[in-house]
Amino acid sequence: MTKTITDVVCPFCGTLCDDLEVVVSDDGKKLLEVYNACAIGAEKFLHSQAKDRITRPRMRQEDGSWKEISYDEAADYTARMLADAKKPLMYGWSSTNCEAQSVGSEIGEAVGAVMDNTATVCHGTSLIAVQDIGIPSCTLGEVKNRADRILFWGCNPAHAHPRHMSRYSIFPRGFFTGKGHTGRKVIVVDPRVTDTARVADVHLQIEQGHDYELLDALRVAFKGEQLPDVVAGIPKAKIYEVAETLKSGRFAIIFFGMGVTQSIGKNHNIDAAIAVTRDLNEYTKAAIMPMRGHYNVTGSGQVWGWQFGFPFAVDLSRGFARYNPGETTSNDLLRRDEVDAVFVLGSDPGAHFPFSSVRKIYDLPSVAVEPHETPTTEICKVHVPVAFVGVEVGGCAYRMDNVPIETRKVVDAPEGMMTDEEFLKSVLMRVREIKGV
Amino acid sequence: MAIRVNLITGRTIQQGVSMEAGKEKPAYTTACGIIELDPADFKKLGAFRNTNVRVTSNYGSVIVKAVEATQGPHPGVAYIPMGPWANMIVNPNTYSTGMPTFKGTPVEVEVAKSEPVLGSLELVRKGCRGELA
Amino acid sequence: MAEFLIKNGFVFDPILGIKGDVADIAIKDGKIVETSAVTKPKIIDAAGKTVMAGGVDIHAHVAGPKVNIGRNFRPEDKLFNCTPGHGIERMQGGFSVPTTIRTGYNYARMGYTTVMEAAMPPLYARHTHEEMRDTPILDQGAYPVFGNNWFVLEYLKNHEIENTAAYIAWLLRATKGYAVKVVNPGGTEAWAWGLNCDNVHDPVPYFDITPAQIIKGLIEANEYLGLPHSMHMHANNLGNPGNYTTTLDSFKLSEGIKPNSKFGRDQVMHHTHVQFHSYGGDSWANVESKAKEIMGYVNSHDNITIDMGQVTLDETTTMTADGPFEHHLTELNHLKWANADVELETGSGVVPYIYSPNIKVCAIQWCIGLELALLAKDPMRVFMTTDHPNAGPFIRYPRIMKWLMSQEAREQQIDAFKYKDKVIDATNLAGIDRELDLYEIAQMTRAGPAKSLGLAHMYGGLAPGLEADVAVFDFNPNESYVPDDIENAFSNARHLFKAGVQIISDHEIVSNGNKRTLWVNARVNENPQVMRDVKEKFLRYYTVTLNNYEVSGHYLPNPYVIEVDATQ
Amino acid sequence: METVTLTIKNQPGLFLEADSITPDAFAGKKAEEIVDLPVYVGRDEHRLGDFFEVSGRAGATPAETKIVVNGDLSRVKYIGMKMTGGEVVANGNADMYVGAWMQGGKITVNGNVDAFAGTGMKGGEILINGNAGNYLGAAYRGDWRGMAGGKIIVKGNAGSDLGTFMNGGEIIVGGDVDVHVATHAEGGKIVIKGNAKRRLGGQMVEGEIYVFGDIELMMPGFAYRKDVDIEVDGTKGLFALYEGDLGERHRKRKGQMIYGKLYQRIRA
Repeated sequence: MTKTITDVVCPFCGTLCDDLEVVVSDDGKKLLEVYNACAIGAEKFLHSQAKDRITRPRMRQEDGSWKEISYDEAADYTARMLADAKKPLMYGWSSTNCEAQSVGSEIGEAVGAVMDNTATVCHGTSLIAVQDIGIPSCTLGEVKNRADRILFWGCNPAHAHPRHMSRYSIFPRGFFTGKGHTGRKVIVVDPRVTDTARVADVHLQIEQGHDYELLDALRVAFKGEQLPDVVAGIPKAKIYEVAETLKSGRFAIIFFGMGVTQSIGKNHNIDAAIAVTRDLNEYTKAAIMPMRGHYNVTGSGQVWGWQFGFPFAVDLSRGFARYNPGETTSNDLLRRDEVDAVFVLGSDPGAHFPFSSVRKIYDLPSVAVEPHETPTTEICKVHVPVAFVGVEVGGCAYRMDNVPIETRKVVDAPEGMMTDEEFLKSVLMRVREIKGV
Repeated sequence: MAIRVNLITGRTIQQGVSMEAGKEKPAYTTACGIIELDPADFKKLGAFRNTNVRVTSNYGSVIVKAVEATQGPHPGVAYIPMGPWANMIVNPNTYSTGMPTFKGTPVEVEVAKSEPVLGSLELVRKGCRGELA
Repeated sequence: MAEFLIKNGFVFDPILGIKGDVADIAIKDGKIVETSAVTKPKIIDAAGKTVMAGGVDIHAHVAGPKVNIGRNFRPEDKLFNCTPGHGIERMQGGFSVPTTIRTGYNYARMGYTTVMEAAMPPLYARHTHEEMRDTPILDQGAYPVFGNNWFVLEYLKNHEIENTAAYIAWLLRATKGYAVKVVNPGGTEAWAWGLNCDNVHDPVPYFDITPAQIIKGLIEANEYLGLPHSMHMHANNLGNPGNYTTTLDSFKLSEGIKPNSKFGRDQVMHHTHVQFHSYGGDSWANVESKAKEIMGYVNSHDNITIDMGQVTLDETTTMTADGPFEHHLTELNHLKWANADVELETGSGVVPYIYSPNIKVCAIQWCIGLELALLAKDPMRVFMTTDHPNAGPFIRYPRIMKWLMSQEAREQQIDAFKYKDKVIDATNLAGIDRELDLYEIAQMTRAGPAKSLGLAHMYGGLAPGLEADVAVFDFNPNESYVPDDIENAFSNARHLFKAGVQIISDHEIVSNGNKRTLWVNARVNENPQVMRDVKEKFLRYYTVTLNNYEVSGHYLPNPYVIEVDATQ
Repeated sequence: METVTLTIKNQPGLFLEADSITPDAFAGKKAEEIVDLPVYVGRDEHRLGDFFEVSGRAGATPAETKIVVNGDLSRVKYIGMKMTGGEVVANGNADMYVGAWMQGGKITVNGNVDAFAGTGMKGGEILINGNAGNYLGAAYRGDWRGMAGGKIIVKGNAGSDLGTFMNGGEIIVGGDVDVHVATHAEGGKIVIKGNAKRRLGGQMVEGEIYVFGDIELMMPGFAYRKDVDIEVDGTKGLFALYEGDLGERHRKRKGQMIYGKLYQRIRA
């Protein structure tokens, strides 16, 4: 016999689809099938069942081999490492639930850590831009129900957020959008002819790294001012045309991704895109939204927001919170040798940081809390495998539009495995014992 | 024969699926240990599809398999899916924003037929130990 | 639980009718008791000090999505004011939008123990509860917003009160909400198309309903259910010159409706931050106070309560579900603007704002707020708020007390205005010599809001049986003082008790208390139509499934459920 | 004016946060008191004297106090932060936040400075005889009130984000600058004697930029108006005047739209 669990929330990307169906064995120990998920989401659920999964903490030995240790030993090592460091970096926090993030905050306060999440290499620059200019935005349902102009700028949902287009942006039929995609004009700005660009009405194949210029040109076009003949590889006639298309919509939405946050200009690219959105509100209704990557990177920013006041790169080392990307951000800290220990949870900097930063982690005392075997676990001194959030334990997560959804547990974790939250609580307890508070 | 192209990185669905299936597995290398080149650039490089190449920037060097771009044409632009291979060579300059310049790194691509594409764990491990060529 | 006897303080309590007489207050098992009921109490010496019930804030934006936007998008609001934890206190930060932790502690320091979050977007209820959970000490509840909700618009178009009521009951349960909040009825839905509803008869695009129908219908539905609080109103046309007529039109919609509530309130409409709704003139050049007209109406209609929305002359962060207003504001001051429209339900905007004493309009706004309170005939119906953080941060309440209690303090401020003469001409304040006493302050900050909330059986007074929420301030009303003494004393309670737990001892925070989250569980007759409508809307228009919508209990670790039986 | 001389004797394991190295913190103190001022490495508090030899004495007020700091200061942050008067001379490279939120007095750095020098500066003067890092004379994150007054002179090059949200004051760069200059500026004056890259005056409302060398790429929102003969920081010459950012909002004064101005020197 099997059971089907409905309304399951997918813990892969910021789309946070909550309509998955998962079939599990009657005893709730085996996950058998996944429905409604994209290929990546399905893989995430199924991988939890891998036979070769690491289920116990392990410590790297002098000779390079791993030695299995207990969770208690792992918690003790972690607590000592954090308590001994003058300025530890506690990084990640995106592939986990808000409950674990909250415990992490308490540890960070106790040890004076710098808390940084994966936004630092993802939408951190968007957050900087929002601090400079704000962000007119909306929930994804507003897009589904109202939007008739959809602009994807430097993002490729066909690959990175596979169900985004069908659930929210291009294809769904909503209250005021009964014609679905035929009632919408889709514009893609990307230096490649991406699979998303292929379903668009208009593709502006921008010269890579010239987003700021093209966004500025759109603003000039809105105001009817003169443009140079070509901006960012796009002829001015096309720019005027796209400006008109956007202005003539009833509800325009701009989705943007790493193409702008990681290209030269970074926060300024987003700043200009938000300025375009602000401008459009003079003529019609417009909103803009970052395509957040990890399923709960948004939640990490929210939790730190209400606890410390900053969404990422929070430096607690002096006993109070400080924030300045460029100084308190992981890659700057590592590059400049500003931290003396690294704790990673819910992320894989070993795979996703520039190698010059990865190497710095390797040279420092380090712990990785991570269900998978990854380049990060490969270079850390201690690897603590944990249950998969959203599969083997529930908890709160925030979608890319900041909507909080409670993820579900669908199957038991392998016998004896801890969750992120449980492990962090034991670390917190040890930290308090060591510090005598 | 080496060519110069502008390197960008990012997600692909294969990168996502293989990452969730396990970065220690060969499928991850197949998905991310590649560089997508435009046919025009292949021509300039004078190489067949699926040839191993060395990609070098001011910041490092890595061996990946050159494949034909699936989301082109984009002559002059090359694509390595996000992951440790791309990160050996991207521009780490954050311009004091925290964000490395993952997209828009000028790189040189040259044929390196006999050199192997390392798996992700080995690549990072060897890199950290200074064991890479 | 520990017993306490707070001895020999000057007690100000509208519930007991004590106006500064020396009296003892006894605490046992979390409640106020007769002094004879305690056996071995810990004695708190309050001789020469003021003793009041814990403060009750009926309207503040302290938790939830737009508050957190305000925090996260204003690092400059925290520059150089983040402080380390010490003792049991955790790290804190932020001026106009403090972290949840600072929020709890700063309210406690002012002797406040109950704070209502004024606008909860239902889809974001989980977020609001997560923040309230992380706000120490305070009892809290949150008001879900209804005035632009598609269900409500569709039901009230046909005046379907029973269906509206059934939906309200369902949503209060799903979101663990406390009351029916209405913000710019219809206007925020219009804003989803970049439009607005400027007055109560301006129809909502597509939905073919007017704000007047929404307002009246929601009052009626609220009374159909007999909820503890009345409908809680932020009218159309906020912040615009000449808007007082819209405010009066909105007030009038409550006429003829009788309160139906077992919770002791007398009003059917609470109108919030009335300062922002009391403007005459037709442009910013000739804007003037209409507080007299507004208070003329309020004073003569006892089925209305209001709160001030007092401008404090600070740099602050405005935030409201009134999306079109925030867009209007950013067009005026060109500062950063966040907007967050919420599918089928509501919207919101956030913009920083500087209320400068050198700007005429800001000074006029400051006068109007004070006029409202000083023209109040019944302080049990006019409450002190700053609409935190919209007109200023809540930490200024003691400063507002100073202004209300001292004409000298008001004159000092008026003298400091750059356009003093123009401000005096446009307002009534300079001609008002009333000085409120602490008894009236206790009415405006304790007994009044508690009664309006339907919580007079728990909060707002020092009568035996009430929650033991008691504050002791270093203020001797019988000795001479300068106005600033008021501000200093009431900013920094000497002692505070929350539900019988000592929170502050000699100005030190010694406990995080046992905070509770209040919500209202209204039971109604089964209503298959509404349940069918709910299912359909989730299936077709929402982007979360119905089964993932309801806030589950663990988000409220210490809930306090108020049961209402509206089955009939 | 009295002089206090600091000479670094121990390099910090990580970075030293020395916001106490200001005439304001030193004023009225003798060397033996100054050594006790707090500095921080990570979460640990130390004494200034743990890292520096201190000699001399401070004046009675900040304005009467001069501080000379010797040695490699490339791991020392916050030198001269929030100072209101007096003088600081750093003989060596300094790290981040030199003269941040400075209100008065003068800082001279005989070396390079890292990012965020002159953040939110209100007054006074910063002279950097080497190169400056990113965000020189810029606003703190989220603040629309960037540099409001005072003067920053850099003899060498400056990094990216020069003068972001600048509202007043003057920045003169002797060498080249990286991307993004005077973004969101609403006032102030920036002179670049070397070459510029891209994104000068993006989203600029008001203010002036002068470039003596090349501009790699002009913003599309800047339009050529006319050639003008002007004198800039002692150099007379013919400059091409561009106005922008045309995509941005602008104020009107006396019926006239006020734009940001970008002058590029025309080579003879």
